[in-house]
Amino acid sequence: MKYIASVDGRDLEIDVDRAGEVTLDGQTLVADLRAIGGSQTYSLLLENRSYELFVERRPGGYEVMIAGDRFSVDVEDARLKQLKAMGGETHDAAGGAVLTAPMPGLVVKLLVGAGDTVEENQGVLILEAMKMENEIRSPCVGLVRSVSIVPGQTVNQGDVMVVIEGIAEPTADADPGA
Amino acid sequence: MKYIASVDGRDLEIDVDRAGEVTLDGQTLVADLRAIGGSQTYSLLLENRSYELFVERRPGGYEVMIAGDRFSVDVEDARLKQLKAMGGETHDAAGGAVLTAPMPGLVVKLLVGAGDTVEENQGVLILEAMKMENEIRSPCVGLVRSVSIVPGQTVNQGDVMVVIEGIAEPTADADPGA
Amino acid sequence: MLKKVLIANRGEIAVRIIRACRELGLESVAVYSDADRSAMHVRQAGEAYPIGPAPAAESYLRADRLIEVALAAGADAIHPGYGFLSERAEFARAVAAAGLTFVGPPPEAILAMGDKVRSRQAMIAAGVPVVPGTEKGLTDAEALAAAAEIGFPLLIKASAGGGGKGMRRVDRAEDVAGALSAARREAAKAFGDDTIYLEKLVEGARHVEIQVLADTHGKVLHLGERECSMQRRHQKVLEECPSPAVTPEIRERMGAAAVAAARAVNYVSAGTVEFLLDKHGDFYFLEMNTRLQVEHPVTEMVTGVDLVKQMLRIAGGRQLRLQQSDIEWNGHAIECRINAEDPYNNYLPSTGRITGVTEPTGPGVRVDSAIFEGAEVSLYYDPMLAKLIVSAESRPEAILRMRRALDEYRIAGVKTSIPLHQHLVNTTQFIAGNYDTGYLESSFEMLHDTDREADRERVAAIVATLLAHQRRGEVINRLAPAGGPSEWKLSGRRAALRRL
Amino acid sequence: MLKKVLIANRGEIAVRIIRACRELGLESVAVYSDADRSAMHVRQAGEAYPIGPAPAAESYLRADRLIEVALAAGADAIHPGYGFLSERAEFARAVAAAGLTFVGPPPEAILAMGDKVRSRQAMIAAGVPVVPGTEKGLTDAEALAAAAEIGFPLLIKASAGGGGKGMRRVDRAEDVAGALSAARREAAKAFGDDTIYLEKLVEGARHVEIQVLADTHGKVLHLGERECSMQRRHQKVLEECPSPAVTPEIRERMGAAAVAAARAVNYVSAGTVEFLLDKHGDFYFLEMNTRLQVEHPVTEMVTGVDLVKQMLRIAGGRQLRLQQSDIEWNGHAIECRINAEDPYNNYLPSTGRITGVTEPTGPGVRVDSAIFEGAEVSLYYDPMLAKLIVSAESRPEAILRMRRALDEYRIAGVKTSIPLHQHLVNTTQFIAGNYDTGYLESSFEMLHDTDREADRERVAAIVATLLAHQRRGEVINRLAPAGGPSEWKLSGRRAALRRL
Repeated sequence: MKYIASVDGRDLEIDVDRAGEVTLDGQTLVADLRAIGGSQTYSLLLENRSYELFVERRPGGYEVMIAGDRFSVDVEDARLKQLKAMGGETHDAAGGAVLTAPMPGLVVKLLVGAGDTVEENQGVLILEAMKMENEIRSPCVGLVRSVSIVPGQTVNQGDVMVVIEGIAEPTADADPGA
Repeated sequence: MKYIASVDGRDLEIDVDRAGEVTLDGQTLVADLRAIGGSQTYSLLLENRSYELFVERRPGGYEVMIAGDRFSVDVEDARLKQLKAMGGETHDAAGGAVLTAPMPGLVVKLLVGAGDTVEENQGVLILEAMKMENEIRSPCVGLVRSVSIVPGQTVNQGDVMVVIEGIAEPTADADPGA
Repeated sequence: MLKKVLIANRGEIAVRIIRACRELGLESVAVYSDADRSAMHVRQAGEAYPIGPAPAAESYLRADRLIEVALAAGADAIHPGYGFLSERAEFARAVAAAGLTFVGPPPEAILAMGDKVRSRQAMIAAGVPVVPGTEKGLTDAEALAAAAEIGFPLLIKASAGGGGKGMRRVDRAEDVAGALSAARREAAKAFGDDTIYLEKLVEGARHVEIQVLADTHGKVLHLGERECSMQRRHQKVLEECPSPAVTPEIRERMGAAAVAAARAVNYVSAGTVEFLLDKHGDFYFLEMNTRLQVEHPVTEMVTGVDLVKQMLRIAGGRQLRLQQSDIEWNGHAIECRINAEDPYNNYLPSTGRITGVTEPTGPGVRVDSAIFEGAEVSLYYDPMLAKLIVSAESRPEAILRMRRALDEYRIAGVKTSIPLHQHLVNTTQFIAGNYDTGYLESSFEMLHDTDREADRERVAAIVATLLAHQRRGEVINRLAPAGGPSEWKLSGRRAALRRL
Repeated sequence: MLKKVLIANRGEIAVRIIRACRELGLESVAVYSDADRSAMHVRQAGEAYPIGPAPAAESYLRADRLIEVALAAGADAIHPGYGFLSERAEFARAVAAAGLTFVGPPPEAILAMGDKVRSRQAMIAAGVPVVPGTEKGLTDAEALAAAAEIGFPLLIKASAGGGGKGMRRVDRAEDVAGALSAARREAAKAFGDDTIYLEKLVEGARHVEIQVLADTHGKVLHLGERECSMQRRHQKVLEECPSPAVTPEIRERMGAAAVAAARAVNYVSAGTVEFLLDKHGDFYFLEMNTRLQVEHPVTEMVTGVDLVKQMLRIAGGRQLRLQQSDIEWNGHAIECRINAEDPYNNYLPSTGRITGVTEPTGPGVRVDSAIFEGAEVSLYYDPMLAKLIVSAESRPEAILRMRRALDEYRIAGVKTSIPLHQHLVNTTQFIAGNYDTGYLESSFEMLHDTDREADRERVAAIVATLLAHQRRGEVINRLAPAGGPSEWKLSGRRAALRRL
């Protein structure tokens, strides 16, 4: 069974075998993965090297923590991905961003308005929570399409605050087995 | 709702109110009990006195640990218990004992045979487990009715090993509100 | 001696104080807001009383209720912890007026040190060196003029402030006006007082503080310094004892200055005198924290003195049995503050339910914490979840121990600053002990590093793929359990492993 | 110096050694039986290899496999921990023959101390005092005659023994024959060797042991004593450092004897010389444990020396930098061994899955453990789950801290000896430091005590009733959340509370 695992944008082709072996970059490795005690902790022995991992599922993939390093991994069936790439779809990630409230809080200040263009990492608004002011930044270059909040408003976790229209780029084709 | 809680043989009548109050010995006490994080830990505030408890359910009641002291509590509906007592039933506890293996192990030695009389606390057999020999004792005065194991035999947790027939005593009537 | 102490606080510091009470045979009384019924401090105390809704202003800051509960519970003392009411002179006064003992300094000492302008004057009078700056509340016009005189960079600070609130750095003359109004707004909101003053920013300076202990019989000791320069947004992130920048000679001078500062305000109890230390070994008084400090454990681990027990003994009228010459500094201690925030995402606060905790332990490791599986992290209170403290024979050994302890620490359910610390303790600046108060914000980044990262990236990809594979309903049959030689004789596969 | 160490053990001691490796920057290699794939030591090590089925004889005792794995993994050393192969001279020899470093003493030292009869002769030659008794393996007839000569009570001991195996107390001449055959049977089963000897039982004696450290350059130090008299079935239950019975003068004499004992066998690494100490301050050599001891942490906490790191450094050929005069004993430490057993039910072993763990922490508390939520406690291995160690400025403070720490410790899923310790540290004998090796078994009971118990009995009844009530489907509506004065103004109910 072949998969494309995309780690922070880099694609790896991984073949999972029924016998607990994985093949990556032409190397076949013995992998023994165990969940520990019902929590999100896992123990991996990969060719006898021991890793303890902490994994959270999210739509489309997993957040994997290994002793202080966090990796965001999207996993797709390799054949499906290839079919999509051949169809010439634009990459989802370039489609813009919907900024939702990462925690309940109070909107202190808006730094942009609808119609403004924003750079990647540019501050969009200030949200106060847990006694701290937090700057919410744009994850991409884009155009502010809508602003659904006003300063002084209380927001709950997940509330949509600002929608940014990204600049669409054609996707880089999946490069299996790179 | 009235209950009889029997703690290590002593009966207490406890009235539980819908509003989180309990009445015991004519005193009405405010009791706030909370389960902590899905484990068997509970927090009780009883008239603002704070207790952390560890509770295990067993048939007929609970094992309650409070900072190093363990109490075995049987709880019965007070009316049912009274009805039973009026019917002149003999007390269950006097009916004898079925000695089951408390853990998996190896039967090293039998100290009694069928037909023997045993005292309370008298050794019945030796079970080896976890590198130690453990003496299994009789919880009551009685007559050994059957022995279902032989030395050298491996037993699993819960296996019946010896059945002791107790000497029946008439039950002491429940003494509500003592 | 005291008999029963009400702890007017929550979280790890309430637990810390309850532990000290238990170890002294004192009864403890917890208080809790509606959000905290199942909190650790409620469960560990002897008694616990509700004091109001979740917002601190309606519970932990309600001085009247706290005193009423203390009286109803038969407590004879109140320990305020840190934060909340700990540095409010009027609270200390109300506690005393109710016939209770305040476990802390006299109200006059809190007042004298609580106002930055007044405390500065007192320090100048006591011969304690201070940072160049203005001396009292200024109008905007006065501030503009003074700023030009002091030069840049400078800091605008709130007189009533603390914890970085109402503080602004100004680098250019044209930014003074804007920063002034922002600082005043923040100060007014936080403290109900928009009085401000200016101070020269001593660049490249370290934030070094001295722990003092004073009893009611006139004895004042210092317990050496803590290095607190690792800061973000003026919030301490990591502390150590001793400071890599402090020599025994500096410690002696700084300790003497701290004792003079405490004596100048007739200080009693544990307190901390904060200094800026420059490259030349000169130091300047910043402020005195008239309470127990978050980072007190590093001093405890190096001196062997239990500061909270000492506070309680002092509050009970006991004489300090220690002499200055008894205080020794053995080995090295480091504390990492573990906050509910995401260092990978601009330190955004993280809230939610803790679904699992594994704390590091073993030799030389201490965790001061109040979290547990099932605990709710809300936005009502401080985001600090726990403190991880290690001690060892030397600073290099303490750093290695901290790395190992951080690697063992797992908190599930919320994002935490553990990864920040894991990166931080591996930076060359930290390892060299060569960092100032600007380092963390201006020079540090959560950089992914080369080889180790490449290995881990592959591991992350493999794990995610295996989990996705499992979710598709494919059963992964692990290798048959060991028993034959093939499972443990893996030398044939070493080549593949080496390349990984 | 070493680079990569295989740990030929499991459980808390494997974790302890892995931690030391990490703190020294050494790579660590774990081994595991089929029962231990998810064990803590496997997850914390850098690499892990399966070595066979669950029974120790087929995994952790397979010297051949351990060495093979060490070679395959590229390790340059093997640390045996305690138990298992740690005191097998032939294993140490095989490790060396494979070109690996054995982290422990030379095989000759293990051999010399491993046989009780031989070690006794060596000690007599070295001028170390020994307990009156026979000197070599005896026939039953010889033993009967010698018993009459030595007098009663006496002990029959296995020459190859350890941990109480094959040991029998005999109080009357007519019991000698039966005890002899039982001891031989047990010794034969445990060690494959039924050689026995007799020893006078020094009644009312304390079991006090001295920690030694010796490097490969001829330096031998002692790190003072541990008090280990709190025993059940010859198994240590609780240890402290220093011993309440040892004066500085006794420590010096005993330390010198321990150093002489170590020198007599050209000892290298960490080791422990056990003595019986009688009421008059006289002591007798019992045996030397040629390995790391379970209770080593109490010495670490009082001296500040990390014994496992020292063992690894010594194995790497380093010189001990410490001098005897550097060794200081600051404060007091106590260790409680937490076993999976039921102290309320004749100490029956308890097995099962750990469903929850909350470890005590905070100032002065250390937990050496390998359990976690989800861990299986099986009957294959030692029932010790963890060790709880506290240190404080003085013995009374350490006792109070241990009480507090035990109260905080929660292990769900299996029964543990925590309640035993909670009772033990409250007995007058322990508090007075007045206990010998017979105390725990002959004079201690898990007594329920009076007032506190009556209160707790009522609380237990109330909790059980509330839970039963909830199970009946009755919803217990708690008091409305705080907000009005009625919830926190509870003085009107104080009378009821006081009587509770």
